[in-house]
Amino acid sequence: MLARATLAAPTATSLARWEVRLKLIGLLCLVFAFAGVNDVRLLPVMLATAFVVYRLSSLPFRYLISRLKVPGIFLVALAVVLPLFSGETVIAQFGPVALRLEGTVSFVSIAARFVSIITVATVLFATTPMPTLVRAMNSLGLPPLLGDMLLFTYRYIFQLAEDLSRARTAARLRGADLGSVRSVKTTAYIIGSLLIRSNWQAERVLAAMTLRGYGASRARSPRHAPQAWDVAGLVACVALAAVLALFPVLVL
Amino acid sequence: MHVPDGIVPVSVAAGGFAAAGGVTWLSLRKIERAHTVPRNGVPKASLLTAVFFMASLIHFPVPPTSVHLVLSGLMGVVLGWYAFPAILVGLFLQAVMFQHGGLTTLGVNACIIGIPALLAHRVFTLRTRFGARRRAAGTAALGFVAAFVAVALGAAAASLLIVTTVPAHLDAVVERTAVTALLFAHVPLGVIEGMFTAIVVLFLLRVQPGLLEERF
Amino acid sequence: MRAVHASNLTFGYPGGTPVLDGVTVGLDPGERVGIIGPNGAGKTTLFMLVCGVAEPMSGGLEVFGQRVETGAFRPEIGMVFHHTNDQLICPTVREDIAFGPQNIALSRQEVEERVDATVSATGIVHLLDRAPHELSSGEQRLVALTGVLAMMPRLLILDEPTSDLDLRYRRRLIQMLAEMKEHTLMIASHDLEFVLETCDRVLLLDRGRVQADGVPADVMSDSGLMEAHGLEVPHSLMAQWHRHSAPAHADSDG
Amino acid sequence: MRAVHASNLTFGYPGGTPVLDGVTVGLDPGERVGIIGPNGAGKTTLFMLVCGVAEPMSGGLEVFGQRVETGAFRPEIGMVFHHTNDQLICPTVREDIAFGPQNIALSRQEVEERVDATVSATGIVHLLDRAPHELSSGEQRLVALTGVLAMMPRLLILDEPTSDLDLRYRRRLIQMLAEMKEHTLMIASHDLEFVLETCDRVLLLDRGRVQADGVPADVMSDSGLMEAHGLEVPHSLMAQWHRHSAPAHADSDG
Repeated sequence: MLARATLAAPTATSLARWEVRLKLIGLLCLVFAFAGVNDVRLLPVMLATAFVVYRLSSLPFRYLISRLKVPGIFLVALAVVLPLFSGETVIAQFGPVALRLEGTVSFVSIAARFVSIITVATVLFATTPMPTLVRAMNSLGLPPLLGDMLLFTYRYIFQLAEDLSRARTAARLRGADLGSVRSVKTTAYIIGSLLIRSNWQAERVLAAMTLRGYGASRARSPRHAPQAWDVAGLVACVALAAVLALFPVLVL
Repeated sequence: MHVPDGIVPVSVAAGGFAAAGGVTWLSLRKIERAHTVPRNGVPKASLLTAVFFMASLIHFPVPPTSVHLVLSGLMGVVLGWYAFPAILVGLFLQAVMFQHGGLTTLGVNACIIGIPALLAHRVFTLRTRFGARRRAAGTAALGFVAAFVAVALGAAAASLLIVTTVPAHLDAVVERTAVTALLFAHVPLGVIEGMFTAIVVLFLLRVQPGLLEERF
Repeated sequence: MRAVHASNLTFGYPGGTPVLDGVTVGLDPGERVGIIGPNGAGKTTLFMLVCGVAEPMSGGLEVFGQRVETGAFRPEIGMVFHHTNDQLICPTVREDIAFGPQNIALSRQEVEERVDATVSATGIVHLLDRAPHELSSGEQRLVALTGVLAMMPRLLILDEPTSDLDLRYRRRLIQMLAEMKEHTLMIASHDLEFVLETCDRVLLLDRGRVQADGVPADVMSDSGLMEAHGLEVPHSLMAQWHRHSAPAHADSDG
Repeated sequence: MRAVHASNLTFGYPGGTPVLDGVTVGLDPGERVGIIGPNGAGKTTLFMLVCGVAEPMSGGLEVFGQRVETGAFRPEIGMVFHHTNDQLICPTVREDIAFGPQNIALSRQEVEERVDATVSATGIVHLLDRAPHELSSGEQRLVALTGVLAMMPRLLILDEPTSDLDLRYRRRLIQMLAEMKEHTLMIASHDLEFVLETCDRVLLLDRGRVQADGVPADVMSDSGLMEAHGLEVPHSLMAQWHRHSAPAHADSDG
């Protein structure tokens, strides 16, 4: 499961080379502007923006589809609930089932926002290696302790994924039925064991880090001087975000 | 229990980030006060977070569907003040790696899961009041309660948020029904979480009680 | 009926080179087969298929005459993992060894009897009330083995059983295996001396294929073959050569 | 000035038997010392003290003429752990190797130069962009060693460096160590043949004490001594005995 979830290898496209802090700010501006879009007329603009950003990243569309699959289940649920139960204006009636305007509109805008946000977020995370991203977040003010925790957790979840899967396999080979609610106890034991082992491992990790100078001095974060191109990208994103955010104000 | 992207208004999302930022700041301050070298707790907190992260991917069948653990209660119990940063980290990784939860709703989700976790920790510390003879039973019971309460609070907050902010045109009765339905849908999860947490804390109490005591 | 019968077994991940590439091999009941080869040769993968944990891409696989169904539980197949850590999950050794027997719905008394019998056979009675997590790696390996033996498997699979073992535990393991006459054994190990002492047949696995299959001393003394697959002739076989050639002149040494 | 000078070093946990019980030993710069003994003999503990990770209960300890302060960072001491997985803490190999140099506040360019130089010395350039968790155990060990070498330590400590290594990596490691002339080496290993090939001195540690100290071939061929401490004379030394005795009659074999 985790193997499939591993982030796509950052590609050598222009978006992968975009200075990380500017990319982070630019794309996050877009994402939050998307979250605030309520006007139906803006939905095509938003979707088009997300589409263009994704095209620029050169990531395969298959990849985006795979990313949308899991959370898409939630959308399906909303697709049933909202158009059928929300609102008073009935636009179509199929026997006892009525399709309502307000619900349909709010479903469409939720779906559009959802898809656009995930598309741009996917670009951000698939074109930036996690360590680079965290370093950039640190230099933008994320507390160092939080950044360190993020990197360590990221580093060790892969190991724990393997440990956990081996432990479950071993239990299954000794007859445990992990597909039932009764397996809660076995799973709790496995997790308890992993907690204890991780606790000890953390002591060894700390020793190893200390021996290599962890905490001896604050490591410098590598910085590339932003090029004109990097700044242009940021300006474009911020401008677009501003348009999306201010549109209701400007129109009124 | 995770609020996905695109659902809540941007004001709620922003409010979530502000609140999460505040709680994070408070947590980091508490951690710094408690330790001469706060960074030395990082490997431990991170490795345990990794365990919780993996554990939360395990599904248990509850016909007709299946549930996965949230572990907010257990994280509070084991991690203390590190729980909130840990949950923030876990949610971020879930959003980035699985699109589970959301990026714009990260702050909201961190509050929904993280604040109950801190509460669970407070609840669990009550176990010091049990005498040595009832230590095991008391620990297990409080583990159950802490986890159940954490899940219930989180579910209530998430349900309220989704139902009240999403469809602007639902009438009050439908809204109330929806919240109640969502809450009841979380009862099996709460029970499983409670049992799971009780068994884990008992396990730790027997094998390495230090993990329940120390606030590294 | 053969203990293990694999025919043209293939396994791999989509888009990658196959991990197992047409492995055909048969084991008779009671055989003790060592599996040697460099890291990544496919040893652990072969075990995962035999245990029914992973599903072969193609090929046939039977254990004791019955087709291996992926995911199905076969109590007659027992495996001790390379990372024994992952196999020990209960708060005490006693509970851990009872874990398997409990899962096959034995009565409480039967479970206890099994635990007692296995524990005294492997000589770990003194560890019963300890937590598996705090034991030394040698002790952990013995406990994991005991937990598997408590299931009374007929086919016992050991993945790198001597890794992290010091010589005392290694000797004890060799002795224990020597006494287990009725089990069919499959042992993957980098410890060639260990394979030499415990197995009566060896498979050399490399690049997903069986590269050699025969009597351990013969296969392992073939330096050309061994080196072609990243292995070395064990020192004891080199010494043996000297020993074999020495006797005629033994008197002149004394 | 000695590279390592320990006098009457004692370590233990309250209420338990001491793990180290008065260890006195001196290492000269450039010496390559193997440390052998059964599990639990105190090898890893000795390393933890030398590195300043653990605090001795009593006794004196100096490394390169300077007292070891617990918790103080000494870049000239490098250690590769038994569980190398615990040592590889960054998400990519490149960053992991840069981790140490960055911590001693080198400039970005210096860090990059160090990484490049060390990486090409150990031959792992092709691994730079991989994540530690996807490497084989042999590769992990090489990366961990590289990360430590990037700190340019003068004292290099290796704890069970050949565990989980297949022969290809083992040979590569032996060769690399042979080329590192200027380092003082301390190597704990169950792999006695490895110690024999890489070290010019050996300490036999058991029950927290130095039980023997001398030339590896001499100490390890003493079967009475070895067996008293749960060890065995390595096969190659037994073969050597035959080889020594054989030459006079070599012609009669051909």
